[in-house]
Amino acid sequence: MALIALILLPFLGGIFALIAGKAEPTAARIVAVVFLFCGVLALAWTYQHAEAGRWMMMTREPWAPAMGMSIILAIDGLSFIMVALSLALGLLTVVLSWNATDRAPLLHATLCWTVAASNGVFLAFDLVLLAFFWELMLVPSFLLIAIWGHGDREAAAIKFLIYNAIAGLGLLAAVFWIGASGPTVSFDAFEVAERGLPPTAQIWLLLGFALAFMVKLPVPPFHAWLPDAHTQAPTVGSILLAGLLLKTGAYGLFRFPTLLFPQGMEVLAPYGLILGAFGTIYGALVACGQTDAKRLVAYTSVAHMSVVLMGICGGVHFSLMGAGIIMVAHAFSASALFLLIGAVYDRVHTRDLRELGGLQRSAPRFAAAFALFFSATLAMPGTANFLGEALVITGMFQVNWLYASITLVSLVVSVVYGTRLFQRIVFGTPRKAQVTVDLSFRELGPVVVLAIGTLLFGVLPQFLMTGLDPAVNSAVEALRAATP
Amino acid sequence: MATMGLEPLAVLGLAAVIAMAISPRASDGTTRSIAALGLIAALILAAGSQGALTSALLTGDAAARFGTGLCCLSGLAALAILRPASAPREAPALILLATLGASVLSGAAHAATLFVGLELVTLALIALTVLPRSAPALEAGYKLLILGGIGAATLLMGLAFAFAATGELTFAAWSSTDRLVALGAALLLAGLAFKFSLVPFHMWTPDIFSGAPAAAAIVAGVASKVGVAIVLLRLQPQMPATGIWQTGLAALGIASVVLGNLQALRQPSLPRMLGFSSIAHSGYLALILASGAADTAQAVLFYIATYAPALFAALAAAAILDRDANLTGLRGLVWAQPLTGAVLTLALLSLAGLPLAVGFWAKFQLFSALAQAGTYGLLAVAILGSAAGLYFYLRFTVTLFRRDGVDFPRPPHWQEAAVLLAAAATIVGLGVYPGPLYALVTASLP
Amino acid sequence: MNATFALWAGSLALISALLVVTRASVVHALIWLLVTLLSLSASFFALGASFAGAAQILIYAGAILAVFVFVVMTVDASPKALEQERARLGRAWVPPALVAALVLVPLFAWRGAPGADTAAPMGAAVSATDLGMLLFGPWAAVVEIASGLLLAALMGARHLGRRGKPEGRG
Amino acid sequence: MTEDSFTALMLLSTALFVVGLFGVLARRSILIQLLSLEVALAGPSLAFITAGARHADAGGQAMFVMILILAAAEVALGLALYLRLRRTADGTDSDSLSSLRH
Amino acid sequence: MEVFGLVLTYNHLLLTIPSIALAGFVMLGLDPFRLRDFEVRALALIGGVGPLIPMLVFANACFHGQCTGMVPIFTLKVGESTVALALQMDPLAALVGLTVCVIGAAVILFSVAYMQGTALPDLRRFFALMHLFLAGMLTMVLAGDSIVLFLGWELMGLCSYLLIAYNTTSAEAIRAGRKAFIMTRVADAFLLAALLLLFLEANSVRLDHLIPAGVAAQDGMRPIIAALLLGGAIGKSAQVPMHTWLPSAMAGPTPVSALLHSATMVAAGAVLLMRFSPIIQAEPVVMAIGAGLGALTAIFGAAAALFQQDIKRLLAYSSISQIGYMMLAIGVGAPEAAAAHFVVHAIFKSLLFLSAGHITHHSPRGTDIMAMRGASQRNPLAFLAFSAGAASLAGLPVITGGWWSKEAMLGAVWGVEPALWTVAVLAAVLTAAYATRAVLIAAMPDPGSHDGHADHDDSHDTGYTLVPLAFLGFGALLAGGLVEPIMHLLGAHVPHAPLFTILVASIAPLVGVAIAFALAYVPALANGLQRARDIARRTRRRPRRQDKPAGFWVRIALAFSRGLRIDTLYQIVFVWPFVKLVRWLNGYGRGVADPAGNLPAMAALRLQRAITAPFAPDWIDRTWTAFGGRILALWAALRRLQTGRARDHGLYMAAGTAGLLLLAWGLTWH
Repeated sequence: MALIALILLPFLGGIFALIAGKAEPTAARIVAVVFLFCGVLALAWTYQHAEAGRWMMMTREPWAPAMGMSIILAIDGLSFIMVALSLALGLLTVVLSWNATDRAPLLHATLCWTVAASNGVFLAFDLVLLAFFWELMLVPSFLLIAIWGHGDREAAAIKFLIYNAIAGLGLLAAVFWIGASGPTVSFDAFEVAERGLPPTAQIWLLLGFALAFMVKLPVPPFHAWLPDAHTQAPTVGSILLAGLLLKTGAYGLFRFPTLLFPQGMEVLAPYGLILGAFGTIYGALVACGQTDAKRLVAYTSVAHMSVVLMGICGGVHFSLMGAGIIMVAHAFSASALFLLIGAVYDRVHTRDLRELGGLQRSAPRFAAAFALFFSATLAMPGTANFLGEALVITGMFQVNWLYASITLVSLVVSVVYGTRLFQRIVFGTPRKAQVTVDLSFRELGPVVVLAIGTLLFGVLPQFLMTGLDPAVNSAVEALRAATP
Repeated sequence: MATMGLEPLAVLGLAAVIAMAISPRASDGTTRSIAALGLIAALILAAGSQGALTSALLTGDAAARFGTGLCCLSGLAALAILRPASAPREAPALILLATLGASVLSGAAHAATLFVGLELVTLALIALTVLPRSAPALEAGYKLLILGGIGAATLLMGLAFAFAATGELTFAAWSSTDRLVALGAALLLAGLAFKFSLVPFHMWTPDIFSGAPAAAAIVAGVASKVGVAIVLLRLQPQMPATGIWQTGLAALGIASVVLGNLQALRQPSLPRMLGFSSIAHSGYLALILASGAADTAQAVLFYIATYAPALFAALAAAAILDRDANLTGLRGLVWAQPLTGAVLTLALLSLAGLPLAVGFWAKFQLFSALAQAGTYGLLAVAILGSAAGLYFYLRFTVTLFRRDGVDFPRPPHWQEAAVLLAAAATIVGLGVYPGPLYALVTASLP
Repeated sequence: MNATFALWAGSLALISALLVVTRASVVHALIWLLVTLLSLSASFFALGASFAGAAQILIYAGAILAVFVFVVMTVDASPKALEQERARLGRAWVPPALVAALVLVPLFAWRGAPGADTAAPMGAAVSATDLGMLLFGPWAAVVEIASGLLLAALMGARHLGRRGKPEGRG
Repeated sequence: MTEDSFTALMLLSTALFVVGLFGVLARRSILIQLLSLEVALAGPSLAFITAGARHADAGGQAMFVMILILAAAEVALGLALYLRLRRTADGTDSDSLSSLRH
Repeated sequence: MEVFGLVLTYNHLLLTIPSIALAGFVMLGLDPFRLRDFEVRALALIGGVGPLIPMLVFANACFHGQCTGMVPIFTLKVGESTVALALQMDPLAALVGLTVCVIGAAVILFSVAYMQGTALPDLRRFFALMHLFLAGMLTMVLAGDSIVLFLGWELMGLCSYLLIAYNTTSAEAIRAGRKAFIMTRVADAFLLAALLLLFLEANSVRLDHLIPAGVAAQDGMRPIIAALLLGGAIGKSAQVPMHTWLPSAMAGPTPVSALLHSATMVAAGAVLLMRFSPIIQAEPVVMAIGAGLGALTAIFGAAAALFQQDIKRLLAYSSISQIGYMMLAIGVGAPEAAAAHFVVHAIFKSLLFLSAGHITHHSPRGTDIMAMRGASQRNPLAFLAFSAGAASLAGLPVITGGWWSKEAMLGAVWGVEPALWTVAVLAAVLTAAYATRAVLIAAMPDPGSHDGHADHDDSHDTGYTLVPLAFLGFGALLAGGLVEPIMHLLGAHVPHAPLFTILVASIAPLVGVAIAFALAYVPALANGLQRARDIARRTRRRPRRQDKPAGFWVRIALAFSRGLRIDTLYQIVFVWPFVKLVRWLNGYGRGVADPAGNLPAMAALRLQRAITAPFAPDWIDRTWTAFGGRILALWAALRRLQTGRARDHGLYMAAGTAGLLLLAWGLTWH
């Protein structure tokens, strides 16, 4: 039941926040925080009562038995980490939008719903439930962009939705096929994994799954929605997009291909590697030429998530572990960069790198925070990002030297875009507007939390590694068993 | 008891007669209450009775009861969104007649009941359409009359061919390989496709949605579709083995999905968009029927049952606004009238097939049926159609959230609010927990 | 039961039907429709369907067309209007004719049931009693429901005929 | 009735139906369209009667009665509609009734 | 004591060495601590000098044969591998660490005075970053495993970037910092690859496992690893061909150049190779490449330094050249001699930077070499210190530290490859020439100031500056005595070279001195230099040369003063194509921005065009909008079907019926 609570609590939190916000607009944020915190407690309870074995906890409830669907939720280290991440980012965004005035109750409710839906993705093991949450997740994100966004937000929101919803159809189609393929209609992922699917079918099904996941990830050439969505989204929206939504794609790729289609993965992984290698370099190169700070960070996300794809497709222990760590690390660093750029935007109403500058002199705290997360983006040792990248590269050396070299090249290019972002904002003198107000304490709190996360997991990643280990191991074993 | 299955129909007919009889003198509320009572009584009877085959003409099986129940619900919904100020006295009686016709259709097992039920729906619909006596309403009614006449003649021609070939009027006689029967089947399909608003027999649908009262649109969009769908399901196993039925349905379905979605693409008027999209939804149903999947019946019934509340919610919201519900007129609705706006959003998302709304399960059934049957071409058409659908539904959704809104003077009346809430609750409730509905559908196969 | 006569009468009906749809004047069309219906009624008699034939004369030709006549009397029948109607007729008949032909082709392609003895007589007259037994026996419910058709038409017509301004939205 | 005459009568009824159909499609006067509709309905009438006679089944005539009812209802509604429409539009040109389009 | 499962011992005090500097960084770098100017300076001193104390303790023990060895910190598990993080204290670490600590302390002591008058936030930033650098460098030196090693290595790079760009309003400084960062990052990528490959070989990150595993590596792995290590060292140590970033890096403040870009960080590449010398030495080809590049760098750097017009750039090329010597020594298998030279070089080069900075501080000419003029009168102490450093750099025989360490290296080179030895001796000649040239210029009277001592700026001529200068000055002269003990400590002996080579190597500096005098006082040569200088200055802003062709000597001087334009070459070969590519990818000019992102749209467009081409053949467009536009045009065409006329609608119905009938007919065709 705790697992259901993990999904239900944020969801109810959103509803009650909306209701409370009707009476008293400021009550909404408190309700949201309380419910999200209850979610954290539920997660802690899960940890306390974890069972030995592959899965820490598993819940099966009937849902629509006639249609072969049931509520199957399971949590292991990977899911645990992702759920913890989503709750943390949810709390963080609510705090960050504490003083929001524009339809604040709805905003807080939407944040809660985003968390609820992504928790659903992270926990669901009934494939229909997975597809359900997968599509559901789009709705609050869509609202976040469409309501609170900047500039051409409607177009960006629709682009976001169309890309992801069309890709989601691939997932949906594959899920139905799987459901219908068995002796009885069943969408139980474990049962399907047990039963095994015919190898040729696995390839097609994996393509369907991977389409959804890779668009969400996103990997070039499916990434065009991301820069627009990030640019037009409000700060909290960008944080959730980068920290959570992208991670659902990575999580999906991490979890399901090896669970359901090991043979298909065996066949398609090389292509995934090629795509990831291309995306890494491509995202980095395009990032080098951006003038909008958020777009730049968005393209760096493309590059980093492509590394995740490479790590997953590498299929060896190191690379998978590295991919898992990058997922977490990138959530921290990208969220923080979006937060900082958003704070700059709030002050001077521009994100144009050609117009910004001089933070070093006028706002040293800003500058320090930028410096930290800029180095995290470059995968400086000591940050979790480095650990992830290094593990992926190690894995790539085991797989194919070419990919290792490409990742190394991307490390070099990351300095080019990283310094571009950093020095255009922090150094020099501003062309247009000077940021005069330094980070407030309400902004500083989340920044510090993210900074601690980045550094802590960079230095003491054992918790992450222990958590990821079972998932990584089963992926590696599944692939090993699938190798002819 | 042999007459068991007839009771709901009798109640509906009786209520219609009473409503008509008292309409000139009694107050509007009374008429409406009687009609509502009749519908509720019929609903209860349909749900409660365990009747078996009553005659060769009408069956009272589970599917018929399911159809009757759904028709009664749609009748209630249509009653609920009749605007008190402007609805003529005859409207409740006409709604009852249309419901009766659709109920007859859902129990039809014979040429006579098929024909009479169909025409009853059509004529009641025409009468409902012209009630406002405004120029668009009259135009829509006139077109429906002319086209409906052609449709009726075509259908009759088809029935006559089959009768001529086999000498039987029951559906059971259709499984002949005679060419005459095949031609008859083609004509029959054309007649039914008209009522089911499949391309190219669909032209009247958007007119009804935009020119006629919302109640007429509900009848056209839900009640008549339920009846025809059940008829199609009943006919499906009886049809000639020559394949005209499946091929024809597939062709009509593909055309409907493509054309319906394309025509809705930039349609600025909400009701008209709903009209075109309802053509597309009929197309999806036709695709399921054409696929010959094992659980075609479940999928079709489930699809209609899930489509109904969303369509109702959208139409109700549009009707309540009392203005031209087009893209410019709906700007910022969510902020001006949160309830109406939210329900409309929910309805549109449900129609688009996004989760948490019941429409998701409809999509789910659609795709899984097509995938199970292995008809990947049809599946591709359905997927492409849904993708296009996303565009126009979301276009309206985004408009609702725009901040440069227009003024909406009149907040919804409490009864209207209750109706909207009920619709929203149905959409979300079934969206989260579709199990019971599915169980009901599974228990209601013809 | 004289099929040959029925055929002749039916052919007459067809010819007059063609005239119905091609006359410019509504009055002429109406008259030719009357001829069509009466020929058909003759055909029905010849086919042994005496009740149908009688009903055709009484109800169709007698009652329904009478209503038409009342309405037609209000129509503008000036030469100018006729000229206009003729002009409209002259131009736009080709696509409908083509489509109608397309409908007709497959129907005409049909020949009788394969293998049937084309010369053997078959069928019999159906008496009004049989019809009554059927209509008020098993078909009773259908007849009742069919009355709903008239009811609906009645209500619609009544409402349309009532004086008053347009109502509702529009 | 022989098979040949049965066939001929069925073809005749089909032709009647198609002629009616042609009338509806080709004519613009509302009244004549309504008349054509009657012609179109005469086709199935003849077909049912013929088929009923062929199979010696009262169902054919019963269906004819149903068609009769439909024809009556349609005429009643159609003429009422025509009279109402004539107040606002040109009754001789159904094409002018095309405000609901696109 | 046990903390977090880690058994703490006395040896864990090793952690304090980098931690003190790190603590200084944290205190100074964190904004919430409100500090006054005095407190900042005090903290700077504590953080800068602090590491020296534990370092002395540990190094002393090590010099007496009681090295601490590996000190495990904590262990991670990655699947089947374990990642054991550790620090270690072995002779090399003790030696290098102590040097770094001493130089660091001296430089920070110096900068406390030197940076006077800077705004408080900038001062904090400066010292914070210096501390962070010190922490990084010490971490790298003391690292007992590859992860910690790389952590320190990268931290140095980051600090280098931030410190070069310390003056954030100077576009030149920012550009130089970025250049340095990107180029050293390339080297870092090589190093990372090498370390990860070693990790895969050894299944451990501990250096004491890695190095033997690297030596024992099979399947052609070892040459690759060795080459990658060499690549990493070359980039970080600014060796040819990756040297161009170092001269530009002189845009940073002088103490930064003294600490990072001469004495410690730049030499870290050499330290790295000393650390991994067993692997390098197992690969003769890599050794030969290293030696060849080292010799080339040594002579190229010296030649370029001779013609520099900027004292800091002169010293930068000098650093390049000197580290080239170290590489050469490592390449011929004498890493111990390189280590000795590392120590001596660190002392005299930081001394040179500090004293030059002291002399040119507040000079209106900036760091132009002519700003040195008049130093002997203005600032005799600093001039003396500079001269001592220059003498040591020039390697004046016997009396300077530089001669001893250079002699040790040359001896080793002679034993392996006399040709390289010749090159090295030629480089020594040039070295002496440029060192002497700088001193000669400093000894000249300053034409700008007429009253000699009067305006000598002693505002910061306090103990903070004098102590380091004096200490380093004596060190530079006396460090020769350290060479033998150092080599002994590292387990080697000073190679015995033939007497004549010693003689030649001793005469070489004197020849260099003579050349310097010739350059200064032979009119033809001096005028040529002056002309080259004028041309360089004129064309600095406008690179396109407009002058008449000059004489051979002038052209040589000009070419070397520009570093043979290798920078421009790189600009053309690497930077411009990269920029072009990025611009193309972002749709500058008339391209499509983000071409790959538009692929799905284009694919959809192609598909849709293929379908709708017959309907609307005349539309060409490339983006989503246009794709949408095409669909919408289809919509507009289709909606025209909905004419609203009952007849037309009926026609469609009839057509549909006809279609169905034809279908039925066809399907029943016999």
